[in-house]
Amino acid sequence: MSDKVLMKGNEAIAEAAMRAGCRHFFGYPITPQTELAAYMAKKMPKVGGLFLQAESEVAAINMVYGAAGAGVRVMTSSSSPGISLKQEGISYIAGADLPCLIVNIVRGGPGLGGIQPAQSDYFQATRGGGHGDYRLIVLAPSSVQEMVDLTYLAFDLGDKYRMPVMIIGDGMLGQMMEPVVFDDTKGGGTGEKAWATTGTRMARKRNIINSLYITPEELEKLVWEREKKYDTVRAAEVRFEQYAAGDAEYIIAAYGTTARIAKNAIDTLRREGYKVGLIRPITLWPFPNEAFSRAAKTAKAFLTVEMSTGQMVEDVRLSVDGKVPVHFYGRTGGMVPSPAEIIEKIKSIAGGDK
Amino acid sequence: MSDKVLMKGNEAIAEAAMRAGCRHFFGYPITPQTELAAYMAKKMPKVGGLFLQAESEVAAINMVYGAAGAGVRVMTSSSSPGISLKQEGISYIAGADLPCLIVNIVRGGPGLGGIQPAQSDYFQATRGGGHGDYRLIVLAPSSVQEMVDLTYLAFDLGDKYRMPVMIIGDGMLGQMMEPVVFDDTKGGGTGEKAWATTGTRMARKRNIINSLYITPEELEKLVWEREKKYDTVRAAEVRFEQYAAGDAEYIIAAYGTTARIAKNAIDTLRREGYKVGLIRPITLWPFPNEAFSRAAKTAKAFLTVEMSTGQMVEDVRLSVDGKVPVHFYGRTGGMVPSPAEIIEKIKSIAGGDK
Amino acid sequence: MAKVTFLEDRCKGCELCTTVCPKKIVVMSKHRMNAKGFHPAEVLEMDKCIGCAFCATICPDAVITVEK
Amino acid sequence: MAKVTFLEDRCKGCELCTTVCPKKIVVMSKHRMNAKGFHPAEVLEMDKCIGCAFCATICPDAVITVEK
Amino acid sequence: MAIVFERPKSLSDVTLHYCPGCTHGIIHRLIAEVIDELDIEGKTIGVAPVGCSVFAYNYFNCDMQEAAHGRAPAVATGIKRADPGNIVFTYQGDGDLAAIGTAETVHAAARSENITVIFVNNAIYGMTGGQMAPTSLVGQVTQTSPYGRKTETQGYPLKVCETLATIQGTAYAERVSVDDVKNIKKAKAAIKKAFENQLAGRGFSIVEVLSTCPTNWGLSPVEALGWLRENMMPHYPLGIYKDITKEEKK
Amino acid sequence: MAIVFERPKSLSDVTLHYCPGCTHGIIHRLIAEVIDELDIEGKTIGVAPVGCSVFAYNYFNCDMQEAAHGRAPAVATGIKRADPGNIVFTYQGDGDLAAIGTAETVHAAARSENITVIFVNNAIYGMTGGQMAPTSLVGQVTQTSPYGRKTETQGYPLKVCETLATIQGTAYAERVSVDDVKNIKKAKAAIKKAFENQLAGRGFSIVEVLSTCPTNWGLSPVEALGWLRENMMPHYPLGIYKDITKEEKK
Amino acid sequence: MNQTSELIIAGFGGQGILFAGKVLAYGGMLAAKEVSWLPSYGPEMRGGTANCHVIVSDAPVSSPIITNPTLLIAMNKPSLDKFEDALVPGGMVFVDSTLIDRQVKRSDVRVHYIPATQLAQDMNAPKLANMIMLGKLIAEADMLTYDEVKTGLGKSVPSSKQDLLALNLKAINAGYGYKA
Amino acid sequence: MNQTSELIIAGFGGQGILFAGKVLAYGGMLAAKEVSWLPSYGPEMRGGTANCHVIVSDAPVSSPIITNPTLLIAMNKPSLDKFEDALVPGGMVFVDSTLIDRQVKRSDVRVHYIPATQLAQDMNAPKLANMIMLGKLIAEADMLTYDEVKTGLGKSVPSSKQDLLALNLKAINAGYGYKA
Ligand SMILES: Cc1ncc(C[n+]2csc(CCOP(=O)(O)OP(=O)(O)O)c2C)c(N)n1
Ligand SMILES: Cc1ncc(C[n+]2csc(CCOP(=O)(O)OP(=O)(O)O)c2C)c(N)n1
Ligand code: SF4
Ligand code: SF4
Ligand code: SF4
Ligand code: SF4
Ligand code: SF4
Ligand code: SF4
Ligand SMILES: [Mg+2]
Ligand SMILES: [Mg+2]
Repeated sequence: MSDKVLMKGNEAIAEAAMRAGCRHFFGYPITPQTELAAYMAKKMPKVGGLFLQAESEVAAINMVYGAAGAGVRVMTSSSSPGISLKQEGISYIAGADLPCLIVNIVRGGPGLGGIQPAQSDYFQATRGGGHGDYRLIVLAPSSVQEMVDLTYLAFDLGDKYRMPVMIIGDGMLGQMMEPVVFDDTKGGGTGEKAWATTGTRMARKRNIINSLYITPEELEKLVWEREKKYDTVRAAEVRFEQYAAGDAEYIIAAYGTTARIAKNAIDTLRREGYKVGLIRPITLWPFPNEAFSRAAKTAKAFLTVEMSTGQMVEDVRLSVDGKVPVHFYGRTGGMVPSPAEIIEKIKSIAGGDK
Repeated sequence: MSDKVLMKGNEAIAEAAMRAGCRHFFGYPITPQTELAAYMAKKMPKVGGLFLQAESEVAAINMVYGAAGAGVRVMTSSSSPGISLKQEGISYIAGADLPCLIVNIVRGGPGLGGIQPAQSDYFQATRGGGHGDYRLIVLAPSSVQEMVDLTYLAFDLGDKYRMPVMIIGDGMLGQMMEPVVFDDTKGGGTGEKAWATTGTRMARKRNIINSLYITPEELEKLVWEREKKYDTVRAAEVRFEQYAAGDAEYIIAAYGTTARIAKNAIDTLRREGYKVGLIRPITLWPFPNEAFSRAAKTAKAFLTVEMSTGQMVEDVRLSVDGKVPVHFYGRTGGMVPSPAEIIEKIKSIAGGDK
Repeated sequence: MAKVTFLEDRCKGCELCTTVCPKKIVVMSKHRMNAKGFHPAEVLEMDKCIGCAFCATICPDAVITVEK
Repeated sequence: MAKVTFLEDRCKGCELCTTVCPKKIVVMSKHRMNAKGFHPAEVLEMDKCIGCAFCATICPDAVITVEK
Repeated sequence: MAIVFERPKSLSDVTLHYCPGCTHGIIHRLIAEVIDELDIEGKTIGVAPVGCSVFAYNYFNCDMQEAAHGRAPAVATGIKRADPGNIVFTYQGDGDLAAIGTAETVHAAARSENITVIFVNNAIYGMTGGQMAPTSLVGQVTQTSPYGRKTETQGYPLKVCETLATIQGTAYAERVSVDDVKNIKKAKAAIKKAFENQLAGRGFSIVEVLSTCPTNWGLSPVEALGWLRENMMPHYPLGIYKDITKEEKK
Repeated sequence: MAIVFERPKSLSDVTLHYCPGCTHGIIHRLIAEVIDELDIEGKTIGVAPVGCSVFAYNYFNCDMQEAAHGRAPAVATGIKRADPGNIVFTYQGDGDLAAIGTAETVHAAARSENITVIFVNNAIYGMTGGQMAPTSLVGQVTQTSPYGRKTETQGYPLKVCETLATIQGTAYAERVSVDDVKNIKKAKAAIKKAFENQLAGRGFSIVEVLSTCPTNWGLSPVEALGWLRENMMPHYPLGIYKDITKEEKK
Repeated sequence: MNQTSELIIAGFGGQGILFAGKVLAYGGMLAAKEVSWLPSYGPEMRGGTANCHVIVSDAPVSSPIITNPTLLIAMNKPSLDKFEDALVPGGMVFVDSTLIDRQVKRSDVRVHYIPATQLAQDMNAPKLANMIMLGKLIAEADMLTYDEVKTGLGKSVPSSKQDLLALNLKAINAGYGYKA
Repeated sequence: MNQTSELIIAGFGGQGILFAGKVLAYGGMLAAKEVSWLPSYGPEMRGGTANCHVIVSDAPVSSPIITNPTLLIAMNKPSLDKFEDALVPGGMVFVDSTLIDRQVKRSDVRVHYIPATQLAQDMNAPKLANMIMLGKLIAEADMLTYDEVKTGLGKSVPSSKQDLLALNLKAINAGYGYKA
């Protein structure tokens, strides 16, 4: 364990990635992920690692593809418009079963939008903004410490399942400072990747990194096999936090920044006697369906709070499957909901019912 | 009304677009939409229109942005990987409230994948593969005639609501020939677009095409206003077809190519005494939620059939909202399900129950 | 006879204009501050101005109008 | 003395080899067809071959081996 | 007394958001002056980039479009092809034009799109806080080259005019500077020529303008002009790199 | 008797899928010969493009990656940076390299990525059925220029070597052809040099190979070689456009 | 029940498989029937196999994909191998016996052997084996009449190429009249 | 209930707002408390307004966004205008009276006026008005002790800049000891 230090979320991800053995970063500047790249630019050369500013997000994600295919731990980071540009590349990475870390510090959209915090890329992250049947593991930290912990985890999961992992944050998480501790027992690197293009050294059959399967039978087989892998991930890697949820009659669903605000609201509501709790998905994919469907047996209603016009709410509805009402409260375009707004919303849902 | 002619789906879209007053096409070659662009290349110069082969899909969609902003009816077409590359541009078009037509002749994915028919870009089309809160109107023809009719409609809806419209097909629909009739009373063009950048002629205030709103309050306001527009579209523009659905105990949900195959299966099943019907969404967004939730009151179960590992099935589940089971049968990677497979699946769901 | 006028509230105090005046008459006001909080440029010895418009030409904020 | 051998089933009958042989001894077989359905190239007057390997150099399908 | 210099009509009457002394402002004004002189405001459509000049759409009185980062030449192509009678210009930074927008730039030139491109080279990404640009100089310290741009990992600065001059469709490519009054006048002449070329249907014209970024260079505006002269000009020589009107005459 | 010519070892022992007489096959073999001669198969990683040569990953015995359309130089950058001791080459068509991949190409050159690029210019999009390429000649009839490439709307053919030669990071740029035995030998020498440059750490090397597409040109393979000579060569002169080893000597 | 013909035409690329299908589809359409035409496409477009699915029906066509054809024209051996088993019992298969040296194995289908490639070569029109097969098809099967197909052919051949039309018709006639 | 201080520091860019917050956050962290620090960011990073939210608490911090601060340091007038109303009743506000020429309107909060900018100029350290405000804050409010902040300062200043440390401390002392 290292000392506790105060760090910005963006920098914490960068530091954690390097400690997790990531020595290759390819990116293109964009607000509000700036500090992440700046940190990498400064620190990577000190450990013999590579920070490379690509000519574009498209180039960056394809450099990631190449490096991931060559077997190293590699990452990129960007924000919403830049992540949109990476969609073809991400689909290729998924289609070639390569591990890597993609960080999206989400900003308000669509289009050029704004640079304030948002959660309106949830669909893109969880449904595949790219083409074809594929998934990313999507991790949604809600504190700087969790940004660190999930970064280690991201690389491990990526390597374990040979799939791309996304960490989704927002400008608030990226720019805020909190104390963090780096667990140096974690990370450190790359296991054996027998499939990687490291050069045959005339000692093995050649390796091929590829996503083209011109025979539909072959492509279908592969896609279903991958789907099986996804089922394994669904079974083994769901992560979520419950907060005052045990006896809750009203359950708030929120992740990341909004989950923190929801906690404030819950504290106040509990003090006033409302039985309110929180289920906070940490993995947005795989989504904690069961946690919600279990809670649906006892809760009277759900309230999904998002910084979007309503995206994760669909996953909550799919989990709750009509058993009890699922409400929605959203702010968007860079606006952050306040505890007061959530409190009011819960009260209106509960009626007088404490 | 023009004569009946035999035409490939890809060519029929091109011809219909031109008859609808589209004189600007920007695209980049890709299989299996090839015939569409080839047709445009041949015919556009004859009517004083423009076929321009861009340097990439990214450039093409941004040319579409520019031309749409300048007030003309404009389109692009591509297939899955190319559509992924257009995601940033599509988000910009939606964010600037511009009308245009985007055609996706879907192929197997992810990555380079294959070139056979698939429906695995449903999520991308309906959930926004790009960033931010936005929607496309997504039209899913299942015959060549419908490719024609929906192309006219696409331009009209785009102009009416100032939003991008996507037509989603697949290689089978694109390459097959069927008789079509062009309704020449439709189309013909562009109404007054007072917001377009056509040059002020020193006679009006300048127009600005833009999606940047640096003040979050302003951006949020705009996004919610757009969401209201989307509500109007949800209320007014849902389109679907019912086939033998009136008394059906088992309802198949399928669109495009798979819907046609489902009809074959239904014909056979009906002959055998099974009460099976089809609800075929024509608008994938807005999704015909009500048609499904209404049917859920009488049906015993639903079966969603897709050429994917399961994407539209989520919308069916959201519509049915837990009232009855929603099953799924999918082929993917370019494989097309056969009527026999669907028949078997329905029989296994129905048990002996006819 | 020439005259320069400054749209003073637009001035950002960048000093570029002061470096190009052949007569060295454009100076930064030491004490005055405009609405934006900048010390604006000004010409005290206007009678020396030859109306060359060099100051206006280099001003990035189109602060200066020149008459002659 | 030189010799060329054709991996005949790989030949696609493109005729490029016939155009570069200085001895003009590479010809397309009129009647034989290989497994792919092409009329393969062949050398009938092998004794005239000088082993220059021009034919092999231009063959896009690496059909030809030359010995000398 | 007559007015010998005033704010051009087609520059809107608002305060520019640029940092004090940033020469983006000068370049804006020159464009507006040219639009006024050619009397084309009513048929001009400008395309703003993503970069510090992202708000350019607020600063010109003509119709404007805001393009995605790097895509201004593609957007301009769409606008121009929609109505070839209109005059279309883009205004782009070095990150926008020479990094993410490389393909769009090269192919607008190759197609000889009849548009005018104003390319503001300040050797840095201004808007995002000072990252290395494709045009940053060797050794230049930026946020993403904190130890100075190293050729081994970060390569060599791109010379846009030199490269575009090799493309047949380029009608006109000139590099100018706005570091002093003489150069500003030359810059204006070049910009004017680039618009006149479009009016005459000559095809793709680009004017590269060396510009300052006092904020991210960490210099005062006056020092920044000096840095431009001493460091940028030797690497980016001013002058005409291509001019088909001269070739025509030959 | 000794073998004086045989199939190179690093070319895998399968039938190439190319159309009869397509010179992609010759270029493949030359690369394999060079890999054999330099004895680098075990440390070479190739990058296949999207284009007719998409299956190149099946044809070389070394490790291979299949890149997205146009992104081979970026993918190669990732591979090379992961282990700079390895030898990395890309194999790309003219659509891949000079249209959609323009930015990746230019910036791999600008960074002087220590990689080898084999650029197959056949003036057409082969794989997708014969659309116009950035290198299609003026007047050339293709599926998307059915009335012949017109400069007014479709612009001018790009000369990739000439353009890349203006970029400081380009170590070596040569244009060769495989239309006859003499040129094939020169082509091989150029390819060898491009690999040797990488071994010596000299940076970005590109060899542009004029190649045929009998199928989409609508010609027999033999006629296609003639068309290449008569139409492509005058517009795309063979030769060395940049060679830093020569400049070093000077 | 409605009358529906589901035909697969299969062979090499270059044999005019797709064109033959188009002639039938046009014929059906102009005879006011419902039709669909679906080519196989794929990476092997150049060379390799080609086939197309043609449906002509009195009722609207659901799926254009034919799983179990009622009619099959096989113009090379791999095609016969591939589709023979899929034919419906009682279906009909037309075999180009010049290129296919084996007999049809099924006994529950009607078989017609036509040395179409040979006949075409004899007619000095080696590319028109497809039309000869078509002639035989309409002579034997109840899909479309001779006149309907003739009309379809007229629509399928550009009016600028009238000599081609005559030649095609000659080949259709040859097949129509062919007796083993 | 837990003891939680929620402080907003607000002023111009360039006044060291963010740094002052960081010193406090470090101080809290090293005193084994839970802390968070959140800057405002945006297009107006250069020039314009800046503020930061600092929470120091005995319990884990939920949201780092402060809607109703218990403490406010206002270093220019727009900041006071913006945040005055949000202060909790009984909260405390520190006003740089050199730059803010108006009084605090609320009567349910405690107010401290410090001419920090003036004091800093007098000390020949014009950039350290922020530290003077900090000194006063710890003297009056129950957020962190003098020693805790001193430790926080030590962590916030790079060890290479020890003279800076001394100067900052001097400014903190000046504020700590300031009596109106
Ligand atoms: C797709 C995308 N990538 C990145 C960004 C972030 N971004 C905004 S401006 C900019 C660079 C600006 O630099 P330049 O073009 O040189 O203009 P300057 O600010 O220097 O005038 C970047 C990378 C973005 N908005 N969109
Ligand atoms: C993103 C994307 N766009 C388009 C395509 C379709 N496509 C495949 S190959 C190709 C062009 C091939 O031409 P070229 O690079 O010249 O190679 P050639 O086939 O001529 O050797 C295109 C456009 C694709 N696969 N992916
Ligand atoms: S017009 Fe010329 S002389 Fe007059 S103030 Fe300006 S620069 Fe100086
Ligand atoms: S150049 Fe303009 S903005 Fe700068 S100081 Fe002079 S008047 Fe003010
Ligand atoms: S080796 Fe030379 S002489 Fe012999 S067959 Fe080949 S080309 Fe002719
Ligand atoms: S060049 Fe090769 S493939 Fe072509 S005909 Fe000769 S041997 Fe056959
Ligand atoms: S950051 Fe640089 S380029 Fe941007 S406005 Fe400021 S000085 Fe100008
Ligand atoms: S299509 Fe052209 S480039 Fe492709 S394999 Fe055939 S001949 Fe070669
Ligand atoms: Mg710049
Ligand atoms: Mg090509």
